[in-house]
Order: sequence, then C-alpha cells, then structure tokens
Amino acid sequence: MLGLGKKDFILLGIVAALVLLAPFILNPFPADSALAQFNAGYPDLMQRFMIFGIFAVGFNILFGLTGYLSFGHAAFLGVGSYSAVWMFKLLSMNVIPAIILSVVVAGLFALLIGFISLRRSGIYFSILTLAFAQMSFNLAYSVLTPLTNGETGLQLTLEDPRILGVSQTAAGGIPVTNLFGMEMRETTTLTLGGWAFQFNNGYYLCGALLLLAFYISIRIFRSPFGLMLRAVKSNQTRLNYTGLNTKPYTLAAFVISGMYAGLAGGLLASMDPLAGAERMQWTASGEVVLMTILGGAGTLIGPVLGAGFIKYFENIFSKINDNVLHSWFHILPDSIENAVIWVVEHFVGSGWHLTLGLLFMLVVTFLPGGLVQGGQKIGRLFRRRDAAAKATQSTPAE
Amino acid sequence: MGILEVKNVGKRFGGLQALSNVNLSIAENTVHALIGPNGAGKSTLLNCLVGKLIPDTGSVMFDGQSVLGRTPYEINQMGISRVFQTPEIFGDLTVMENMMIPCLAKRDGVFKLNALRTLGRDAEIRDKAEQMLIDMNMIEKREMHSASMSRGDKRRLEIGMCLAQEPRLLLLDEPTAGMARADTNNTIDLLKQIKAERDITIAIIEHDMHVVFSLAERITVLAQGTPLVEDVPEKIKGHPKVREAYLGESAAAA
Amino acid sequence: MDAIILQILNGLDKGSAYALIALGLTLIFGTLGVVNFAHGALFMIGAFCAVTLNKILNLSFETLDPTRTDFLGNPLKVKTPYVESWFGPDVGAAIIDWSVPLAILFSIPVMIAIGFIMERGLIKHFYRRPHADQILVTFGLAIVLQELIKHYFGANQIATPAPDAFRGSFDFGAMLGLDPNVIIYPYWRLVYFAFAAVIIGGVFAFLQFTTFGMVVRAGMADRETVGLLGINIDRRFTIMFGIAAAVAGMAGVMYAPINSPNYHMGMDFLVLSFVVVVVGGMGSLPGAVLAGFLLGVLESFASMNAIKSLIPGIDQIIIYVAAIIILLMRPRGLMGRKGVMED
Amino acid sequence: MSKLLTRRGLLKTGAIGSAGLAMPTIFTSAAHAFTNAPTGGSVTLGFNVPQSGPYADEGADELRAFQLAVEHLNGDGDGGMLQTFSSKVLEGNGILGKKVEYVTGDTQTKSDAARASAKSMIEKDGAIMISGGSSSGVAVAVQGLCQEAGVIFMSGLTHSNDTTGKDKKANGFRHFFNAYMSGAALAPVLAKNYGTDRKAYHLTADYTWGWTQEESIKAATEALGWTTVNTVRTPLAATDFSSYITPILQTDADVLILNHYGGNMVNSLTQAVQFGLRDKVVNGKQFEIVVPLYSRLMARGAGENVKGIYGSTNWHWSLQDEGTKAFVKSFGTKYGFPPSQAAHTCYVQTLLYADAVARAKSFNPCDVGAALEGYEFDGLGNGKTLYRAADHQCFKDVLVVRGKENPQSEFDLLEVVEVTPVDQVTYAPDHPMFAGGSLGACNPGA
Repeated sequence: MLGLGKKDFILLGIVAALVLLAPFILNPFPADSALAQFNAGYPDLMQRFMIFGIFAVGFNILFGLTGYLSFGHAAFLGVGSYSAVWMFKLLSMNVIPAIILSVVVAGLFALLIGFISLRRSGIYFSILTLAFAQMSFNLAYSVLTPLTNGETGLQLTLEDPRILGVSQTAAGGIPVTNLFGMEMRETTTLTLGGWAFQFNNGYYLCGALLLLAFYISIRIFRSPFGLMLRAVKSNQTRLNYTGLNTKPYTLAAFVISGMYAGLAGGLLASMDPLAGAERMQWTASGEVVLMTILGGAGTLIGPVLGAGFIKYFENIFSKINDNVLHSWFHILPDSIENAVIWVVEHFVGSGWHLTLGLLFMLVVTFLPGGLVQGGQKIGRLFRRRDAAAKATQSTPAE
Repeated sequence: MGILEVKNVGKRFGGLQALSNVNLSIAENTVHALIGPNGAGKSTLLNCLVGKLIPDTGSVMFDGQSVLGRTPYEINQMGISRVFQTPEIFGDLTVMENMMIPCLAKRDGVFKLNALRTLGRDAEIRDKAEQMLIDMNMIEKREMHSASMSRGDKRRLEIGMCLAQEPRLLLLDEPTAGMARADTNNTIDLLKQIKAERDITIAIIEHDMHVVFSLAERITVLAQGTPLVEDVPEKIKGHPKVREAYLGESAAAA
Repeated sequence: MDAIILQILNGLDKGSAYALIALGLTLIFGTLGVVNFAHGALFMIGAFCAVTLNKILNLSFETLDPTRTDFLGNPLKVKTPYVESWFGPDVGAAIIDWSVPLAILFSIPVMIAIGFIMERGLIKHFYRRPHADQILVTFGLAIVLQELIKHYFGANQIATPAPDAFRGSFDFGAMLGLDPNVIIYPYWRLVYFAFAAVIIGGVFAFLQFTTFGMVVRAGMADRETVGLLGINIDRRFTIMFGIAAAVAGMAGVMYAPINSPNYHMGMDFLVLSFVVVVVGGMGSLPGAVLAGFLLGVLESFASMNAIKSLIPGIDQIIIYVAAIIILLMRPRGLMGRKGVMED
Repeated sequence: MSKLLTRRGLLKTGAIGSAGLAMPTIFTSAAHAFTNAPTGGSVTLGFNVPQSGPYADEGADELRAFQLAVEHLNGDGDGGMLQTFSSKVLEGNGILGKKVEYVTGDTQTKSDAARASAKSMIEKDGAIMISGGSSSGVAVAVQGLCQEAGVIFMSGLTHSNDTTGKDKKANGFRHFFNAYMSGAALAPVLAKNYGTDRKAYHLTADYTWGWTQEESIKAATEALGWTTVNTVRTPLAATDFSSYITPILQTDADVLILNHYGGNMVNSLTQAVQFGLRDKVVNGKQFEIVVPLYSRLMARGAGENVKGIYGSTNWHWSLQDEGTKAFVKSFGTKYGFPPSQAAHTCYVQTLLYADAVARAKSFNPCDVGAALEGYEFDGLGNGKTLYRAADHQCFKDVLVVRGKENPQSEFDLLEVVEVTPVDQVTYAPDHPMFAGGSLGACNPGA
C-alpha cells in the first residue's frame, strides 16, 4: 500500500490514527478535574507536537542514517520561520506560499552550510554546523535587526504592504493566517460531559504535513538512497572503493533534513506568525538532537516520540505551581501535605528542567535505544506473557 | 599492452623514498602477484593504483586511461575493485544489504538520488545480489548482521561485493592475512573458481608463498621500493636476487 | 599602540579562562573519549565553591538593635559573622575578605570528589556507548547540577569580590615610562592570568615528567595497547577525571570575582569551550591551550571600535568565523591527531 | 445540553457555516461575545513570568506579587494597596463577585516560549488576562499575541520605548516606566551632580531595549550640554567586558553610561570598577559611571560596586507614601523581604485590571480597555498616575536612585535621591522615539 511494506503501512496507519484522534487521546481528564493539568489536548501544544515531530523526523534522516551529528539545525528552522513571516507580510496570509518559501529557503541555506561543513566529519563537522548556527543567531539578534526585528522577533503589523490581501481587516485587526480562507486558528470545541475536546484547523494542517513528512521519511529509509546513507555511517572507506561518492549522498541528506526543518519553521510561523531569533540558538539545535536520541536515533517513530516527550514537559510541567499542588494534595493532613509539596515542587513549575535532566539521564542509561527501545521491551514482555498463556492453554490439548 | 601499465612511478614520504622507478605491466586475464619483504613498498604501490595516494612521478594507465588524479570512487567505476587486508564491509548492515550496495553502484553510478524508490521492490538489484550470494555460497546468511560473521566469511563477502561490480581488475591486499590454514585454502579455492568462471584480471599482494604459488601466473618481486624481478612462478622460486631481497645481503653472501 | 597592547592583555586574560576550561575538557576527551557536556557545569560549581565558602564564613548570629529598624519597622537584626566573633573583628573580616583565594583550597577536594563520583557513578558506564549517548547523559547531568544550584542559590548573580589587596590596577605604562593611567590592568586579572599559567604548566609538567602522566599520555595515544600491557588504565583515568574536574573548578573559583557567578554560567561557557577544544584539535592539550589564547585575542581585537565600524557585528561572531576558517584550512584543527572523533 | 459545541478562532470566532458539521443535536454553535468569557463563579488570570534563565529570580518575585494580589482581590490577607487605592470599587470579593484564580507559565525569557505558555493559558486554562514578564522582547511578543487572541495584556517589567511606542497594541497596557522617562529623569540629576560639561561614553547591550535606552539617555544628556564620545554595542551574551572597557581609557570621556540590564549590567559594572575607572580623573573631573536602569534584585550581584552609582527605577520599597508602606508591609510579612520594582508593577497591574473590570462592570476586553484608557488614579505607590489613552502608557513620577554607601541590610541597596515629577518625563504620543506604530482597534476575540 502506498509503496510501503505491510509493517511500515501499519506503522503509518497507527501514526495517522494517533494524529487524527490526538484531541481525544491527549485530553484524558475532565476539564474540571484536578488532573486536567496533565491534559495536553489544546491547539498550541498539539501543533507543537506535530511541528517538532517534523523537525525531529527530518533531523533523524541526517543523524539517524548517516551518523553526522549537526549541532546547527535550528538555523534552518529559524530561516524557515523568517521566510514565512516575510511572506505573510509581503504577499498573502495564505500559508501555502509561506510554507513553500520556507522549505525552499531553508533548503538553499542548508545547501550552503552543508557544502562547507561536510568537508569535515565527526566532531569537526558538528562544530562547523554549530558555528554557522550561532553566527546566524547572533547576527539575527543584533545586526540583522532590520530583517529579523532582533530580540522582539519578526511580527506582523498593521502597516504590512500585503500584495494579495489587505493590511488590516475591516475591524482594524491584523488578518489571520489561513489556508484558502480556512483560518488556522479556528477551533471547534466538542463538549461531552466534563470533557472539552478541541479540534483546530491549524493542528490538522500540521498533522497532515507530519504524516506526509513521516511517509516520505519511511520511503527514504527503505530506498536505495537510504541504504547508501546507512552505508555512509557504517563504512565510508568501503563506500568509496565501491565506486560511490559519499559527499553528494551526505549533502543530499543534509539538505533534505534542512528542508524538513524549514517546513517545521514555516509551520510554526503559520500557526503563530512570529519568528524569534532564539529559535536559532544552539540550545534549540541541541533540543532536536536530544529529541532524536531520546526517542531513538535511526528508528522511524523515535524522533516523533522524543519531540512529544520534551515538548510535553516544557509545556505541562512548567505550569504546575504551588497552587495546583495544594489542590492535589489538600486531602492530606497539613504537615504531610507540606512535606509532599516541598518534595514535589523541586520537580515541577520552575523546577521542570530538573525533571527533564533526570529523565534524560535515566532514559539514556537504562534504554540505550531510546524510548522506542522502551516500547519494544514492553511489547516483548506482553508477547512473552501471551506466548506463556498460549503455552499453558495448549498443554492440556496435547 | 597490459590492462594495467605502471611507468616510472616514484613516491616520497618526507625523507623516505617509498617507491622509485616502478614499472609494471599486468596482462589482461592473468593472476599477477606482487611479493616482497616488509617495507618494500607493496602497499604504497597499491594505494597509488586506487587513488588513495598520488605518485610524485610517473604514470598509471588502466585500459589506456590514466588513473592519476582521480578519486578512489572514479577509479573504481573504471573497473578496479579492491579487497583490503582487514575486510572492509558495512558492519552495521545485513549481508544482503552489503551485497546490494555494489550492485547499485554498478547500475546507478557514483551518485543517484533515488530516495523514493523502494529497495525491496527493485527486482533487478535483489536478484543480482542474491545470485552473487549464491555464487559466494553465503545465501543462507543473507539476513545476518555482517559484523557478527567470522573473518573468513567477511573476506568472502568482501570479495563477493567486489565481484558484484564486475570489475576488470581485482586488487587483493593480503587476502589471507591472519587466517587459519583451512580458511586460507578456502580462499585459494574461491579465487581459483572465480578466475575459472570469469574474465577477470587479478593482482594480489601476499606474504604467504603457498597462496602465491597456488594462484599466480606471473610474479613481481618488489624490494626497497623498486621492482627486482618479474617472471613466472617457477623462475621466481630459487631466483638468487629474490633470496637476497628476502634474506638480506649477508645470507646471500653466505 | 596602547590600545593594541591593552587588547592583547584582554585577549590573554580571556584566553586563559578559555584555555583552562578547554584543558579540562580535552583531558576528558583525550583520555576517556567522552564528550562531557557537563564540563561547563563543573566550572560553574567551582565558582559556587567560592560563593559557598563566602557564605560559610559569613554564617552569622543575629542580635537585635532597637535603635534601628528594618523595612517593616521592626527592630533591626544585626548580623555578626561567627568568624568575626571568634577571631576578632579585624582578623575575621580579613578571613572573609580572602574567601576567594581560600576557596581554591576548599574547591580542590570538593571538585575531585565530584569528579570521582561522576566518573565512577555515571560516566564509566558510557565509555563504550556512542558519543550521542554521552552527550545526552552529560547534558542531562549538567541540567540537574545547575537546577540544584539554582534551587539553593537563586538565579541571580552573587557578588564574590576579590580580596581588597587586589583591588585597583597595575600601571604598565608608568612602569615602562609611558604616560601613566593609560596602560593599566586590574591586579586580579593579572593574578588570574598567572594562576592559569601555573595550572596549565602544572598539568603539562605532571603529564610530562611523572610515570603516571606518561602512562596517561600513552593511553591517550593508544588506549588498547596500554591496556594490553597489563596496566590498569581505568583507575588512572578516574584520577584524570578528578584532575580535570579540579582544573575546571579552580578556573571557576578564580573567575568568580570577574564574573559574579550564577547558575547559568556553565552553559554560557560550554559552547565556547567546545569550539576552543575542537579548534585546538581533538585530543591535543597544547592545541586546546593555543586555541584558547588565540580565540581570546581575536575576540578582543574584534571588539575594538575601529574594527567594529569596519565590519558591524564582527565581535558577535568572530569566534565562530575563526573556528570555521581554521577548521577549513586545517582539517583537524590546530594540532589535532588523525582519527580522533572523526567518525 | 446546550453549548456543547462551540466554534471559535484560537481566540476569535471565525464566521463559519457549521452546516458542514451535520452532527446530532448535542452540538450547537454558541458564540461568546469575547474570548474566555468567564462562566461560573470564578475568573482565571494568567501570570507569565520567567522561571528559568537569567531573570528567574525576578520572575519568582513577580509571581509572589501576583499571588499576593490575588489574595487581596479575593479578600484574604490584609488587603495591601486596596486600602490606599484611590478607586474603591474593589470589595475583596474577587472581580465582579467572581473568585479570582490564576495559572502560571514560564516565559524562559524567550519570545517563542513566552507566546507558547501564554497561548496555553488562553487556550487550555481559559485565562482572560495575561500579565508578567521581565524583558521587553517578551512583552512585545506576548502583547502581540494577546491582541490577536482578544485578551488584555498587562505587561510586567518592560522598559523599552517600543512596548508603548512602535509596537503598542490596543489590548496591551504598561504601568512600568520606559527608557525615555529614565533619560528625562536622570539627565537633570546628572547635570546637577556632575556638571553640564561632561563627555559620555556609552556601552550598550546590542538588542532593541539597549538601543532605545541608549537613544533616550543620549538625547536627554546632550540636551543639557553633555557630549557623547562614543556609543559601543556589546553582545548580549558577553560576560567579559574588558575589551570594551579598555578602549575607554584611551579616550577623554569622563562618564561611562552602561545601557545594560541584568547580568550584563552586573558584569560590566563590576569589571569597569575593577579597571579602576572610578578612580580616574579625566579633564580635571572625577570619572563617573551611570546605570540608567537599576534592578535592585540583580544589582546585588555587583556587590559594593554599585555604591554611589546613579540610575533610575520605577519604584522602591523605601518610599514613604501610604500605598508603598501598605504594600511593603503586606509583602514583607508574607515573604520576609521587601518587594522588587518588578513585583510592585505586577501587583499594581493586577489591581488595575481588576479595578477596570469592576468599573466597566464587564470582562469584555474592549470595555476593560476603555475603562483603563485615560484613567487617573493614586495610592498605588507612585503618586498620581495617568494611563494615557493615546498609547496605554502610565505617566507618573520617576525615581532617581543612587547606590547606597552604608547599607543597613542586604535589601538596602539603593537610596532615592530625587523623585522626578511626572511633567518632566511626559512626552507627546507622537514623539519620534515612539512613532511608527498604532494601537489599532481593540480586539475582544470571539
């Protein structure tokens, strides 16, 4: 189906189902319950899951397959965002031209940086990419302010000369991003009992593009090109003496993953038309590295899981404050309540980084293959139990 | 005119003249062995043939075309394949995947961005790779992780990968180094079989005289960076200059 | 001319900070083959050793002064440090004043202990793991360490002054018979430079002239062979990790008066120190030191007004521009060895 | 069983024919008049402060102030500045009788992250007002978001001219003072103390706030006769300023103005003092250093070096008016130390929002905005204050402060040397430093 093997098709199907049903799956708790804090089913975060999923899937094509560890991929996400916002400012609020431009610009930028950086390998390559990205960030933050609006980030204004469209709406506001008239921010809320499920246009656009990105990534993994990339990681000498030039392969992988990053950047801007320079900072590049390794580098679904994991912590755990803790633990006696809260508050709210750091260490120590390996372990456990159950059932029959 | 013509090749590393005035002609469809004591310049010469090193002087012609200044992958695409002293295979890939890569390289050239084609459905490549594994007697290992195989199997796979490219010249750098006697004999048989079944020229660097004399049709002896003698095996055995080179001056005097 | 001399001094001073951090990082890279993203955190913890000692020395008892009031209008609680009551106000105050130099002594055992615990407890499990895993685990560790510091010391910078004796500047110009008050340089920065030189020299001498150092250098060059010789290289590597941690820590202590420490300072230095190490060449200690000074001097020159007006923003990116140019011209940095971290 | 299905834009209703969704009757399309209109007995405010990154302590202080404000609005505690506030419509029973609840988020001092957490508070938690923040980049970014979302933004600490200048928004309101006001208040004091014949050298953080600060103080000091020797931009990430400080020694400048904030200011000031600048005598005058915007919390990092250094601040706990005293008492009793200027502005903004809702008798952002526009009040610590309608900037007295020579406690870092009257810091809404933007129309969202 779709040119995929059975297993891959099932995987794609599962991801598609998850994307489609995410508004339900991510909102397991009634809106008024104490645990609603853990609900992640609101448009902004769901969009981010998809967008950073795309970013990580693309990064994995480079890192997971070829083993080249880029520490500057955020630069491509950044230029993608800037391109998209400029497109909104100058051309039209339709997201299609913006997204196309961001992918193209990011691809060209990746071609340039990749061409230079790929002259080196290993950590030398990593540092070259890091240096380019940090240069982009520092310049965008200061000298390039006319182009990037510096610290504040590039935003839409009421005076934008939009060629295909209006500078401001009849009501005097800034027009909103749309897909042929379908507004990205439009949300339909379905209230069922205590639950409120939100279905957002922008989210479904991101979801559709994630599926497309994921599908292309599967095709690349299963293609001769993908095999060559894995061969690059395994043994470049043999590849060279087998009549193959590694450079265009790695460069192509670099540019493809740069275009994925550009797509992610363009989508970020399409969901929320602002592009901040810190999107290009090394910490942002480091984040996608962490997402990929955490989820499982070189696996298909790993990067998506890693992206979801980190974004969940950033957005959910950081919002748990004292107030919330007290509402959770108020049934406990005061002294115990305070003790429990004293312990827990280290890990939530402003301590969310601590939790994230600990989880990095735990995952990488105990699950060398990332979250995917964790999933496989659990899967194997079930299968073994299944098998055991079957064995006991079948014994009497013999 | 041989398929490979080396003329006046010299190569210097700092103060060391590794090769000087090397002339060598390898005739098509022969097995030609290069022997010589350690440090004689065998590996340097080999590296000059495959593009890893560029000689300071002289010329290297393969089938009438110069290989000098070309990269290893270009020279490979001209029809020269190389087997390394320690098997160079794609350790992270399966045996079948290893074998598909040279098949792809043969068909698609140095680079092809066929990113959306499914490898599993490429019957041409699959059939060719499978046939090659059958030829190499490894088809039952096709799904094995290649890094986990024995050294002999790795060598066999590497030779198979080189043959899958249908090279006109196969260069072997001490193919039996570090092998047990049984593995060595297997390798000799394999090479004999290859030679018998295909139109191929083989150049082999080897220390093991058993291997050399089992296979070679002509032998060049290299000493101190320059060819000493070149002749058929029977003549090389017992040639005084060869003894001298291997055993040293004193031994010859004695 | 004066300007250039001053910028060279600035560059050497910056460079000595870079070189010290890069030195420790390279020791860990070179000996253990571990990409240690927690090295910046070690530097930061060093600086907080100075803060902690300062706080310990300032541990006080409170007496109420009814004649004065605090911001709520209650009687003011006057704090008197215990050291001042034990040793008398003058000696006590002097001890507190000298807390940063004293913190060097305090930091060495602390940092070595932290280094040992890190290596034995965590890092050693990652020797045979891919570099990517090492990055993830040490980055996680760095986050944990800095969050702990943030929790106990807050996010703001904490003033950690140098002793009064080092306040003020040394007048090079006057010494050389030039105009006074032009080529001046703060005493503490000169101390920092000298300190860095001593530490760097000490590490080199240790590696060069002791048997221990010889084994470690051999291990850096070829770990397997040394292992085959039956030398227990692991134990030595643990000690090297402790030494690297101590070097980073001492660099942090001494830097505290120049840059009041906060929990984030390690991350600020992390990227830079990686660039320095790689520009110097993987696995090369002299390379790391050389690159540290080179980049420090270049950065100082780039921030001169004449150059900034020529190329706007050059001081923002000079380090990276230099890194790119050097790495393109010299594939393995200034003095890197072949095959180290190239795959 | 009504109102089960509502459709709206992230923050605003799209006019959609819901005919496409032929759903059972449990789905109805009910548009609210505005975003997150409070239903039930409570109203949710969103406090978006830096909890990680260099401004985390300032963020923590802001959060304390917010909690205190919520307490007071709900009638708990001692009421704080509610007792001294000139408006008396707030009765300690929440806002319009609805209990005040709040959610918090981490801006990380990054515009992206700040917008993400603000969005989550609006989309997920139903926050009707967003407040907080400790930098202008974040304030401008979140203000833009709130404009599009149709909620009110009551900015926290943001000092750039742009927030109520070229980036002003109809839904955004700033109580904090700005760079222009700092310059206008500080320059006369500097002239008085250091004379009108001074040569100034500027080190400026190379980003938007730094530039507006430099522009403002430069204009103000030059108007009084000072000359500017040079203005040098320093990278935001710089921690070692030595290579920017030594060139000053080569010039005949006799004043150094540090247009730096937070960590930049702590490091550049400490290092400038280490280089002996304050011991220098140039042109027969003592060399001086000026820090136009003080943050008491962070200035502690510079230790003794702040002594005698002039700067400006929005508010200081040592003021003796009734409002300040009430607030300091209430805050100090609860937390054990006096509040920072960031805490103060956040507390005041929360009260002002609540008061505007109460006066407008509506949570609709447009009604609230109208109630705030042109509103004049007193008793909140800064004397008589006007929320100007033209740009949503508060106009009030500005404090000129100096690092204290003999501090009595760790909080006693600054002393107020002059309270510059509001007239002296007022400017026309179309002043060139603020020109270029427009408020636009207020957006109620849905």
